[in-house]
Amino acid sequence: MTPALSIDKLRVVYDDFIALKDVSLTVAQGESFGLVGESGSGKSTLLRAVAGLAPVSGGTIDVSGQRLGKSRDKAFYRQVQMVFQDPYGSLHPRQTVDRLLLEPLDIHGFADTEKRIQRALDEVGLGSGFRFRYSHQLSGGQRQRVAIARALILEPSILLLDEPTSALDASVQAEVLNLLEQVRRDRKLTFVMVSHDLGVITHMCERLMVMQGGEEIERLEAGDLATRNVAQDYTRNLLVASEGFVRDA
Amino acid sequence: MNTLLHVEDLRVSFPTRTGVVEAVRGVSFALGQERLGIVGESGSGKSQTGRAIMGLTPQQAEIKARRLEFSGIDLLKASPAERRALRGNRIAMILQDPKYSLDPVMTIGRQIVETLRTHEKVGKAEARERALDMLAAVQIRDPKRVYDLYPHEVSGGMGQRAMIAMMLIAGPELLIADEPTSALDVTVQLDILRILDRLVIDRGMGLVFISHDLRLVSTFCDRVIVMYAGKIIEELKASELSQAKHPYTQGLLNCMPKIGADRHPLPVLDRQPEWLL
Amino acid sequence: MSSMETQAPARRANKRASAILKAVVSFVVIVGTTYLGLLAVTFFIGRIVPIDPVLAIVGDRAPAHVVERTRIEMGFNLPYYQQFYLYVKGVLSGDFGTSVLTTNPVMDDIRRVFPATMELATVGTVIGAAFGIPLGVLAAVKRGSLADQIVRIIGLIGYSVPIFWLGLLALLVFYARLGWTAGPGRIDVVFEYTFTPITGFFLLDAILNRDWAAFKDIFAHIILPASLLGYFSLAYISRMTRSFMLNELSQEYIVAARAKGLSETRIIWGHALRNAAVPLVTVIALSYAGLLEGSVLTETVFAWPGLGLYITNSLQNADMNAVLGGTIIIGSVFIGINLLSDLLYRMLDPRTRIR
Amino acid sequence: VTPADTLVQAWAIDDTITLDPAESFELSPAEFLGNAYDMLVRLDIDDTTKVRPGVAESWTVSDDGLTYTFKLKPGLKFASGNPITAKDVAWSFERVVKLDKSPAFILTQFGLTKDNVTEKAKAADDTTFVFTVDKSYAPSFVLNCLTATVGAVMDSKLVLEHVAPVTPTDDYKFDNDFGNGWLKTGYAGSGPFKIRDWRANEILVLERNDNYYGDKPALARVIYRHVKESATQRLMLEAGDIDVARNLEPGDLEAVSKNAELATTSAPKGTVYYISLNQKNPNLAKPEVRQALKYLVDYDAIGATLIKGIGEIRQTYQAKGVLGALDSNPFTFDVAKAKELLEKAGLKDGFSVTMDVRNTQPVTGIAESFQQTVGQAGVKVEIIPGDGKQTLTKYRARNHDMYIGQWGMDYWDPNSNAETFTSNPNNADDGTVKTLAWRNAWDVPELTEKTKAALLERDNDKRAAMYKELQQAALDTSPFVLIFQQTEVAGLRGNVKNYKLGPNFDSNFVAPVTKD
Amino acid sequence: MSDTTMTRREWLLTDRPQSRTQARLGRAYVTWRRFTANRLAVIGLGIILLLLFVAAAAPLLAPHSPYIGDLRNARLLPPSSTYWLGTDDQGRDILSRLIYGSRLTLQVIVLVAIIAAPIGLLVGTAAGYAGGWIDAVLMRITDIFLAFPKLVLALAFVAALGPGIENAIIAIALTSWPPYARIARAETLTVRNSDYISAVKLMGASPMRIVLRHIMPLCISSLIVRVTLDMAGIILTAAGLGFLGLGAQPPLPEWGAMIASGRRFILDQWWVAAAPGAAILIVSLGFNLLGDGLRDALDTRSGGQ
Ligand SMILES: Nc1ncnc2c1ncn2[C@@H]1O[C@H](COP(=O)(O)OP(=O)(O)OP(=O)(O)O)[C@@H](O)[C@H]1O
Ligand SMILES: Nc1ncnc2c1ncn2[C@@H]1O[C@H](COP(=O)(O)OP(=O)(O)OP(=O)(O)O)[C@@H](O)[C@H]1O
Ligand SMILES: [Mg+2]
Ligand SMILES: [Mg+2]
Ligand code: NI
Repeated sequence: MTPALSIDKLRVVYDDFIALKDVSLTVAQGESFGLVGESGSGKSTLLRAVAGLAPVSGGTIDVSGQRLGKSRDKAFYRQVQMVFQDPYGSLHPRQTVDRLLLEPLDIHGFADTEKRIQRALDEVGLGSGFRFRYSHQLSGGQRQRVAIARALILEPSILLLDEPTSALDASVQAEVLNLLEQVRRDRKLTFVMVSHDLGVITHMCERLMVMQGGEEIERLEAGDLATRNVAQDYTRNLLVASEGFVRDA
Repeated sequence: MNTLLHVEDLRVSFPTRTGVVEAVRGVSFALGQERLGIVGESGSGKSQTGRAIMGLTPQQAEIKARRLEFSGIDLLKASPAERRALRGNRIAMILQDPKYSLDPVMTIGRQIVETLRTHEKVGKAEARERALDMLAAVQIRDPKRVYDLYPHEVSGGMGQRAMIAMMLIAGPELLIADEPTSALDVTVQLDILRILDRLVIDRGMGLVFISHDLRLVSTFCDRVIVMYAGKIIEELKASELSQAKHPYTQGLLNCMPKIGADRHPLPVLDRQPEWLL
Repeated sequence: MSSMETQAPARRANKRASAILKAVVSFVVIVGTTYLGLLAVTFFIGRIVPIDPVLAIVGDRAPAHVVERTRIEMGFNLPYYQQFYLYVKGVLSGDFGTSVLTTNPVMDDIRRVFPATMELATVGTVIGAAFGIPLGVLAAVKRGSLADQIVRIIGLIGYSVPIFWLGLLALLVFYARLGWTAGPGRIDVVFEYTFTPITGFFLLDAILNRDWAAFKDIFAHIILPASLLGYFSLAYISRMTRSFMLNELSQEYIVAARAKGLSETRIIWGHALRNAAVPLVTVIALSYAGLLEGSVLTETVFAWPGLGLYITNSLQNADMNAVLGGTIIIGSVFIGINLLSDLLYRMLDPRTRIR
Repeated sequence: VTPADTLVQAWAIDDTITLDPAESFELSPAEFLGNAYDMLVRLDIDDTTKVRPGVAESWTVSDDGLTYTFKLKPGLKFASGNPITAKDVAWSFERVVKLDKSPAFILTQFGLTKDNVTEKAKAADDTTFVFTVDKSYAPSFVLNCLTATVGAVMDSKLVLEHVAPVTPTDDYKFDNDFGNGWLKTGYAGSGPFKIRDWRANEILVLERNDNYYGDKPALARVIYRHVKESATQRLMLEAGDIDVARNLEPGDLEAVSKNAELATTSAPKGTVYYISLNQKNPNLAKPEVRQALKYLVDYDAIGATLIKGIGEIRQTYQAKGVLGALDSNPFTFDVAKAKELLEKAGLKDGFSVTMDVRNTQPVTGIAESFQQTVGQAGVKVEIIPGDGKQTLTKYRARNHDMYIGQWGMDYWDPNSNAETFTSNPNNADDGTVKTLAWRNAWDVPELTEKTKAALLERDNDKRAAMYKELQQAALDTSPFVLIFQQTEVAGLRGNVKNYKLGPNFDSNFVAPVTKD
Repeated sequence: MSDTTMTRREWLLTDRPQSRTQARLGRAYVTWRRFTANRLAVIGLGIILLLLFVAAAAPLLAPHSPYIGDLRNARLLPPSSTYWLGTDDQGRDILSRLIYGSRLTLQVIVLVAIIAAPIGLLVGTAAGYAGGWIDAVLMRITDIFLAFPKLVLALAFVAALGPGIENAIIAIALTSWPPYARIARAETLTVRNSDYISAVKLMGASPMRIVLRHIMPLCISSLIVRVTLDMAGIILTAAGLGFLGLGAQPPLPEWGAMIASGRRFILDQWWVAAAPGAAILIVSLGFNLLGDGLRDALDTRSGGQ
């Protein structure tokens, strides 16, 4: 079976700053893959490179066995979608939920827009009552649901998730994570998920990669974290930190 | 333990076009030389509580309290000048995001010196010395260099340390830290907490630590106040957080994914209308 | 969360060099293309203006054969591309040709009239900024108050009152009735024999000559038109100051400054205004450039022998050499001012500074 | 306050583009040159049908009317100190003809060419200058023309020191510019004043010429400041920063005349304002329409308001005071009469037409008034405003319907206006003599002939009668609706004495002016 | 629907709109409420409405003819009971001319706004979004236009098009777009890298679609504000062109032209220029207040809930 996503020696350079240094990774179909690392380590850059939003200057990306070129066509966007970190910044401030969801359908020329919008909203647990609201009339969790609905409406097979819950309260985070898990199960989606919260990553992903300074430093199974079976100091630090504050003796 | 701060029935409300928004609805607590955590979800009124104590609420806001007293000074009756003299000097506040809280066109050193010279009559050279010491105290490795840098030239962690230095240089007795670490990496986060911790221990400072991260607060603070919709719904010792009685606190604790715990789906919070009352 | 890491020194040096190189190249390209554009557009204008340029020199009553001969002498019989070529060639060698109206080389004329305009605009801008900025700050700090409204109205009047109206009124009141200021012109005729301009900026010249009587007279002449122009730039500057200040005052670092216990004065002037100054520089530069070209009416009312009048007058007589010369000078100054304001911007804003 | 020995005048002097008498042809420089240069003969401003001696002491005309002999006053000097000789006069004539600039025709119309000028304008000896014309013109015509600034006597020695070399071409066969380049701003004359300094659109300074042979000016200098706005001039006059304001509009003039500290003076000028009707427009070409429009100007109202003090209603094209000027104002504002005429022309319901109007007062005001009054007879006028040079360009190309403008005399002789209003030698589009009649496509071979004939009539009375006839013909048939003759006015400080405006701009002499 | 008892206001303000129209109306209503809460803005709106009304009902309101005057008897009369604002130098009633002039003023403003603003918007957003050489070229053109003396440029345009008020308007519009382009570009630069634009890109939208449907609507509000602030300037520029014979043709009662012709009488008959001057002041005040109010009302960022 061809992997859903396969990246080889991917390199991204902003001006003269190398944000991603020859990173390789393969994600099987239906798998959920996690990315962790400190701020600025290139996690978002990796996702954005796949989505065609970052300047790739080396390496290759294959999606379902297809090599991607410099520009992405419409067909690509029906396969790969992304959910952004900041629910407040990823929804157009002047558009209703309806309009937001209509846009992708319109671009791809779907006919049964009415039904699809309805279904998408139901799927993310937002009743039709939210359909004609503006983004500022929604809470953070609701916004992230809308973003997920928008990503799902084109029925992609791969979903890129860039810290989808880090801006949300813990209670809301749980709801969104549950929703993501459910759609993944229902639709047999492939996930690539970024988070700086190890708890979230182990909860959601089977495998993960630890990044630092634009490079991979360690590849782990989710279980390794629970058993503290890690090789790198950096990863260990992350683990310790996630436990909370420890007062020195 | 002598009490630094008395807050009794603090209320903060904002008149808006759609009616009055009550951000804080009757908060009471007292604080000594200890670490008091305030937790709660977004919008529960944590920041407004802190700002009301500082006197930094926006002009249009209305502040009421039965008692708002800082080491014997009635803050509500104090003149603006008196409060200004307190701010930065005896009460200080660390803001959430160093990226926005530092003046972008002034060097870090000057911003620190500015606080000092507002409150104390010190010469330029001495002020500089003390600022450098302070930078060193918040564990900045190369204070001389950082002194002359602009905020955009330092990382978030460094910026937050500079912010702390700026707020601590006059040696306040009370520090309000409003989510001082939520913009930072987990590893940096702990460094900062360690600095704050030292200050409380070494200087005998009172600390109000505002956060939405229960795990952090429970491990860092002595006491915790849990807020919901502008009210305190529970107050307890930090170490006893896991035995919290209120279903809201319980729910918050439970819904976080933990390493090693395999709970699919995660339990979610079921809000009850009566919590609002 | 995005990082703000400091860059390694080597990379920074490298980056600085390339940034400077880039800035220089883009400067050259900007100036070059803008000039060429200016030249082409002006030349084109000269051709489409339905005024017979020959008419300006020979007058309405000249016999037909003189008109014809003059046309040929002036090269208007050549095809356009040749005329343009000749023109560009001249300009590149620093020769803007001769003005048919004043018979002087255009460059000489401009050297004479431009300082007059520049002096006026400079004093005007200084006045505008000196009053506009404090008013704008006041309005922002007291947003919604009576003071705010008054500043707004003052500004609006500046926007909507025609300058010739205000100019004449000012002359009537301050010059004719009260006698506080001197009248139209740059200097009294009394000084015609004693005062010799050096730089063309009369105030400066008077100082250089140590001619204090002349200085007094020159000052008395410039103060009224300059205040008038200053008022117009005040209108703009105070408004922009207000909006920049409002923006800065809502920033988080202002809250931080308050938390430090700083006084409001220090917060407003030391922090908010320092930040607002960054975009303000551009605004002031723009308003300065505006005064340079937009003072035709003031110059008419105050009989000020400046560039605005020179260009308009030339234009009305299809004296294209003069128009082109004037336009290019204004364009150059505009580019220069833009550049200068960019530079200042960089100096004031550490974020854009090339270090 | 102005210095005691200086007369300061505020005047719009932006039409000055050269100070070379051989080239200058505009209004303000005419005044400067008239004061700074001397001519062979000068206009007698007390009786403008006569001339008086200038550099020439006396002159005689041969019986065949072809040879004019001028005897120069002895011992005259230029401002430079060089003696004035007949050679200078001859060279001045030669210079004008060879340079062949706009005003040159005033001399070349007497048959001077570049080839024969040295023969026809010649110094017989140091004090005798002989001028030979090609036809036996009316002597008044010849002498009048010589009073124009183009006839200024130039200091040849001085000018020759400043000539610039040029490469001869087919059009210009001489190897130097006769000092034209230098004289644009320079000075080489002998008038009561010398020109010290001219800065375009700013200032012109005249200084007393101590070598002047006649009465020396009382004031050491006269300064003209370029001030355009009437209101500004008035304020400056009231404040005492100028002695004379030259561009006062009616309202300001009235205010000045009411001010006890100030005075006004005025003089009719040889400039007439008219509306012309292009005969290429079929409606305007109808004789009845031409006449009807003459009845549709509210002369009285305009005279009492828009041009009050600055002009006088005049319906004939010769200025008052010129030889043979006809004083006749037959038309009054009469809508009924005009309607009648229009009906006769088959335009009972009126018609629409455009009018090019330059953007200055009082023409704009008159145009607007005209627009209203013709409207009463059903004629719709669309005003096309434009800058002066712009409307002129259109006018000269005969692309207008109606045009409102003014015409100033080229030289103080009836032929100047007669030639332009009532002669049109070749009405073709490429005609070379582009008179006003030509500009309006008014083809009048008979009147053209008559104009020519008047030029050769040597009896002054008969000549005057011929011009009157021409003016009458114009009243009856021409496409020119004459409205008024300009009166030049000046507002004066009370202490300015002997300030008198002349009939022409070159005779606005400032030499006699004194200040108390 | 179950809750038929809902008042109209509740229906508009509900945060669960049932249809696109209701959402749109609700949003408009909120904006309107925010706008009306600003008393000065309402005054501004009132002035503009009054202007519209006066323009529409000019023939009914004007006591005299705006074109026909009595030169002989009624020239330059001071304000009186017959001529409320006095008469001008052709003996025409100034009030009537002002009333009819409101039509021209509106015409000038509206036309300039609908020509200049869209050009500036298009150039600015296109340059800002595209970046690279397109940005460089467009901004170069903008700079050339900015560096050019406005008067020369306007004159050239009018020269090419012929005199008359319409052409003057076009000339003003063509010279006043560059600042708008700069504003739109600056605004575009701040949003072009935002997540919601990235999100639209991720839907596979073409750059054209992104600029037209997603970026432009965001720039419009700041542009509206700027345009309303420029109104007085536009009216006065039109008057300024009138000096060169490029503005309104006589006898059109364009306000700017009225001031221009009234300036000759400023010292003695001040009302001739003062009346249209005051009219311009009031109208531009109206537009300014309206603009400020609109800025506050349209800005969702500052006034979210
Ligand atoms: N458009 C850009 N131009 C220049 N540098 C950029 C750009 N976008 C990102 N970078 C830089 O690339 C590096 C990697 O950024 P990226 O956003 O991928 O980090 P991240 O791991 O997602 O961090 P965070 O946890 O803060 O989201 C950072 O140093 C960042 O400053
Ligand atoms: N200026 C204001 N006008 C109106 N309401 C306000 C204003 N500032 C704050 N509020 C409201 O006050 C309430 C409490 O805000 P506060 O900032 O204290 O929340 P918080 O607990 O600090 O939340 P967070 O974790 O998001 O910082 C919120 O509902 C907020 O909407
Ligand atoms: Mg990221
Ligand atoms: Mg908060
Ligand atoms: Ni003086």
